[in-house]
Amino acid sequence: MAADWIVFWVCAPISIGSAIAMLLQRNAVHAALFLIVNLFTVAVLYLVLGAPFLFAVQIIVYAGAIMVLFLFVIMLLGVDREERLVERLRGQRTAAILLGLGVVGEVVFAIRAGVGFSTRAPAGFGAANGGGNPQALGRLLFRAYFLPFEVTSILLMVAAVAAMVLARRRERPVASAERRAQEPIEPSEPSEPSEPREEEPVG
Amino acid sequence: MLRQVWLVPALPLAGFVVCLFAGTRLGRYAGWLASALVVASFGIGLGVFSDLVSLPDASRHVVRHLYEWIAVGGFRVAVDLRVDPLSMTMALVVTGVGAIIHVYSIGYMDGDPRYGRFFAYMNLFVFFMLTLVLAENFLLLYVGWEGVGLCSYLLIGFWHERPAAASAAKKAFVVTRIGDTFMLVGIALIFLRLGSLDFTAVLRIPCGPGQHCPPAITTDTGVSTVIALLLFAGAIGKSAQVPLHVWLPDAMEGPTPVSALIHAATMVTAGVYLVARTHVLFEVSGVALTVVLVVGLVTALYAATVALAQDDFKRVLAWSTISQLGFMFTALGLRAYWAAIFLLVTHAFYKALLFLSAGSVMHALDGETDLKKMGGLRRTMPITAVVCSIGALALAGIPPFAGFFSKDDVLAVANQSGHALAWLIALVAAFFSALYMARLVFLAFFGEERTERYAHEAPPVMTVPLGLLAVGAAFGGFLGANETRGLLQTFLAPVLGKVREPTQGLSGPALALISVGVAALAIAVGWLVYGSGRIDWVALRVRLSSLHRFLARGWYVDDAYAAVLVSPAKAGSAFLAYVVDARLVDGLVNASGQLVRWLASVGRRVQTGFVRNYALAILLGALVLLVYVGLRI
Amino acid sequence: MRTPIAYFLVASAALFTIGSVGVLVRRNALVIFMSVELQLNAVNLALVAFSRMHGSLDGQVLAFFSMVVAAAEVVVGLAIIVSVYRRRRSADVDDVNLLKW
Amino acid sequence: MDWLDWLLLAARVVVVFFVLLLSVILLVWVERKVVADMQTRKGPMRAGPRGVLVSLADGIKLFFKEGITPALADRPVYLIAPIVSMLPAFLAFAVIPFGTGVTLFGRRVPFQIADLNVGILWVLAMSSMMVYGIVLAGWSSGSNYPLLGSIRSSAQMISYEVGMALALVSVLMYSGHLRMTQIVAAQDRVWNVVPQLPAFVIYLIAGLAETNRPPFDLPEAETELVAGYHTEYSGIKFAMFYLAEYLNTVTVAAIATTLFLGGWRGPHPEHLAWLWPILWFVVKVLAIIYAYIWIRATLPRFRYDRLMAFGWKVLIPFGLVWVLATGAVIVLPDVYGRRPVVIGAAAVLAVVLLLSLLWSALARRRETVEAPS
Repeated sequence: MAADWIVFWVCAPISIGSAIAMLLQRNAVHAALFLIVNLFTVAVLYLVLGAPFLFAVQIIVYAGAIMVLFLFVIMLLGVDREERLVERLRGQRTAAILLGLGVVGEVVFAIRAGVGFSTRAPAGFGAANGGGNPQALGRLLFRAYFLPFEVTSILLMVAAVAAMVLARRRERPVASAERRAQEPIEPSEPSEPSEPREEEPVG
Repeated sequence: MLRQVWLVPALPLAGFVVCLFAGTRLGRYAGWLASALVVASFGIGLGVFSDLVSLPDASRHVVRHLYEWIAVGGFRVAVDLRVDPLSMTMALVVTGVGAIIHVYSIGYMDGDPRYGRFFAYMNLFVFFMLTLVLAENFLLLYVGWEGVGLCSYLLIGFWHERPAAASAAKKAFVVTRIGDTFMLVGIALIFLRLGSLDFTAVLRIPCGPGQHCPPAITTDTGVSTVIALLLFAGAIGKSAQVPLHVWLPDAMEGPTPVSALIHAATMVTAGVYLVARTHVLFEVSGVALTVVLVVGLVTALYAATVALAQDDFKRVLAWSTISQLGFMFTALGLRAYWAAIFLLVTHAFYKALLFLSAGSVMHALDGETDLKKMGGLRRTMPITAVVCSIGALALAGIPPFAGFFSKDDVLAVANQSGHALAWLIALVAAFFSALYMARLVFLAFFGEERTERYAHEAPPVMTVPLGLLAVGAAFGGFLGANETRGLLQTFLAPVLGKVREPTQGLSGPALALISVGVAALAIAVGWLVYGSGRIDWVALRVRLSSLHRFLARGWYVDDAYAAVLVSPAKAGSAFLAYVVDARLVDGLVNASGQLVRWLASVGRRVQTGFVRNYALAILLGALVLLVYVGLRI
Repeated sequence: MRTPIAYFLVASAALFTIGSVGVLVRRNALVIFMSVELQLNAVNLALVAFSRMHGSLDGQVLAFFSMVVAAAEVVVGLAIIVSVYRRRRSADVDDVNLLKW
Repeated sequence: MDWLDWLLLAARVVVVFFVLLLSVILLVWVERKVVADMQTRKGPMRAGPRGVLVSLADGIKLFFKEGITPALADRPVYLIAPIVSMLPAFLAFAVIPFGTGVTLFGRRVPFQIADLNVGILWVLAMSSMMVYGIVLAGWSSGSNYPLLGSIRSSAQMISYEVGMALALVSVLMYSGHLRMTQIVAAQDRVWNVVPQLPAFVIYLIAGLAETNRPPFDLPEAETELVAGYHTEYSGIKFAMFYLAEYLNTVTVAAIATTLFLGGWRGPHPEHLAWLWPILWFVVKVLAIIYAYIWIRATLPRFRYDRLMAFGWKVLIPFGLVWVLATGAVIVLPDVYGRRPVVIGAAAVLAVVLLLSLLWSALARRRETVEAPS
């Protein structure tokens, strides 16, 4: 009974269970919480698989940043707490489940054909991780994968700018504001600043 | 200085760039800058020339490699400049006359809203012309060839607000393009048959028995005839010979300095240069030389007759240019290449002088060009009158002016090489030449004043160039005064071959006497009709109106072209545009559009707008793909 | 390590399937988005497992990139959801079906 | 690893857990006393000698108070939130070495629960987890004030986490290790606080914000938000939040000690060689906590927009420039040799960058003050 065996059999069921629970939750916040649990268990699986760096990154990036952002948006939007799970598209749910089963079957078949269910990882992994996993990963990242790395950084920058542009509320043009200030009588009804304007484009 | 030969074309190019981008900012200085650059180019050309002269006769051709331009498989074209007597003669004419005309333009174009652009184009033209004459291979020559065509187009249409100028520019461009296309085919043929485009490889000079001649040419005169005729077609177009001469008279719509530089002194002589440069090919062919001779003679006579009936100052000069070019081609056809180049040089002087005089007159008369409305200008414009008369005398062939020596050479060669008929035709053409020049001068500068406008002499910036050119027109002939051992003849001998001693025909002095007599007779007739006032030339014109109209309209060649070529082409185009394109092509396009619309109206029902439907489709596709891949394995 | 690699891959497949079913079945845009994240995670797990199996770190690098890209994607996606919500007062993807026919 | 190892590990966990709890109890008393002293008051005096048992009394009181659950609350989340907020503080402590260790039963026992090779990242991960407790508490209470408080708080914590991460990044670049023991080992001659002083300052400021301590205690600004995210909490659940806050303070101080102040390092006699490092560690942690209390007693609370502006426009750019400068100092000698000119030039450049950045940031802030929107 090795430690990784125990950890796998503890984490994998929790992970799948929390994923299913996420799927069935009507409340978006609860769904997010289950997803966080799932992310944590997956992180632990990374640890088992010899990827402590990814373990940390998974927690920092996914659990720490992305999911907080999700919670944030859910709360900010004040989306109705409960979502009715009644399906309106005919046959969608049946088709989805059938297709899902198909995917599982396919992949399991592929794993059996391609990898085999008793294949153990070879012992040579320690050499690849030489000098510590973060260090080895860093060497790989900044040498062989340097260009993708830099490109990714640009992608992140673009995403940040894009998010700011998308989520920003349009300010009213200064000119019209000035005109309004000069006109003593306000002809149109004063619009609520928080109300979404009709001319705002949808992203 | 030989290594710096690249500066000769580079300086005008720099001027073009500067004037194009900073022309408006430079203001009047644009003209001075452009002129200074051309003058500098001329100076460097002189340096190169002196270096070339210091070399021994046999090694007087230097190829300066600039860079590898095209290298595709076995096809190699380099930007090489060729320095030899012929190219240097041409380069010095281009930069020398060009510089004078540039300076003249400073005064002539003063006040034009597109002043900077004008000089940009002029500099560009000089650059392309130098590229043409200095090129070491056919392709680079072709680049210059098309480049000067482009500049000609731009400058003829410089005042493109005037419909006449715009259409003249278009006409010049299209008509010369006909010849250029033949020429390009010829160049391609040269490469196909001879495997190279370099002059040194293609034109081994001299190519006699026992020497290394291009194999295809020595064995196959048919090919060389075809090549020579194709190249000559290009020359016909560029040098406005019959039957592609129709663009040059219309090209007078451009500013007068342009006419002087491009349509008298340099660009139109490119055809002469081309034939002289490739005369080896023509000689191997033989037939091609005859064609050149015939075309030259026909053009010389035909254009001289037409020039007699023109009322427009510049058009007289334009037809005269065509005629003079005909004389040059006659010389080429008679294998007297040096004579052609000699005539080219002197013609550059006196024709540029005549055009600039015309410009001076127009400058004084607010753009008036109609000879009927001039007269007696010698009193108000003495300098112009004197220099114009010098140019006219030079053209007419009165000694000691330049034209006498050069034209006399052509006539002498015709006589002494046994082409008596050619000699007679040329003599008649020379008679008409002297006659129309006499008519021009007497109508414009003598007699009574027929204009109310206040005429005045041009500023020094214009008269000084006129004076310079007048000196050239007056004394340029001494360059080749000695028929067999003149300066020019000996200088050009390494390229164009030695002047052959006459073996038959009349003796030199006798021929000179005959041609001077003919010219004097023509001038006397001209004085009698137009200068003496004893004959009412207006009445004469009315009496001979049908003949006059026939001549004035250039023997109706243009009208014939319009009827035979242009109208059917227009009708055909209209048919294609309004019937074939509108009905058939558009119909096909519209039909396919309709089909797509119909298909789309059926297929778009798939687009439900529900994201989750799309996601379902994606997953389904992925699944199918997986199954496919799984089955493949 | 005693656990066969295939177990991790099966777990990954299961997670991926749950994620895809979530995308297909749920209507709340945010939950759909979370399901997409679940799918990405499943793929990452598979990548890390493969990395272990082949004894090289390339799989981990790929998983790393996938995480970074997922972060970028979430930022933009959430911004889009927010602006759609502002306009339509709803986060239901079935309400945003203007892009049809 | 046999059963003895497991046992020793469990023992360490238990000891650390209880020591931390105890330290919180002590810390509450210390803080009240120190603040009182700074304000020339006496502070709590009744429970125990000089009121030393006051926090114990508080704890007992809270323990026996009725736990109220609001009717609109999302019950499971409402219950989980306090626990979630406590966990990361404990977990982050797991990687901190608080002594050299002893030899027991013939094997080496380090004074550290787990020496992860991604130690710093673990710290970062746990500090990013701290947000959850607050967010969930605010949302699950089903009340407006807690929700506002939690949203404010999470925005603040996420923002300052970036600055904190930058400070940590420069430290790990400088020492070249992610493992805590190695970072401590690398400080055997000079503590990181000397070459990494700006990073230390950044870390301390960001730590203040991360732990919601004054002057960054916006989430629970009573005057604006009643009591922030834990308005609806009472009894034992409130105690947990309270505990978590002080635990966070201790953890932040311990991390600062480990990363910047040489951890357990300090001159000590050979006698009882295992004990002195622990004492040194405690002294350093207490010093930092004392500084925090001092700041609390001195500075007024920030306005919210100023807080965010400071985080994004001053702290993060500053941290970025510092990371850049650190990288330059590390790499330049490799590239150009140890030429002092190069390094000096890089240093001057960095200083100029820093100054220009600060100047522009301050200038912008002055503008906003002059023209209120």
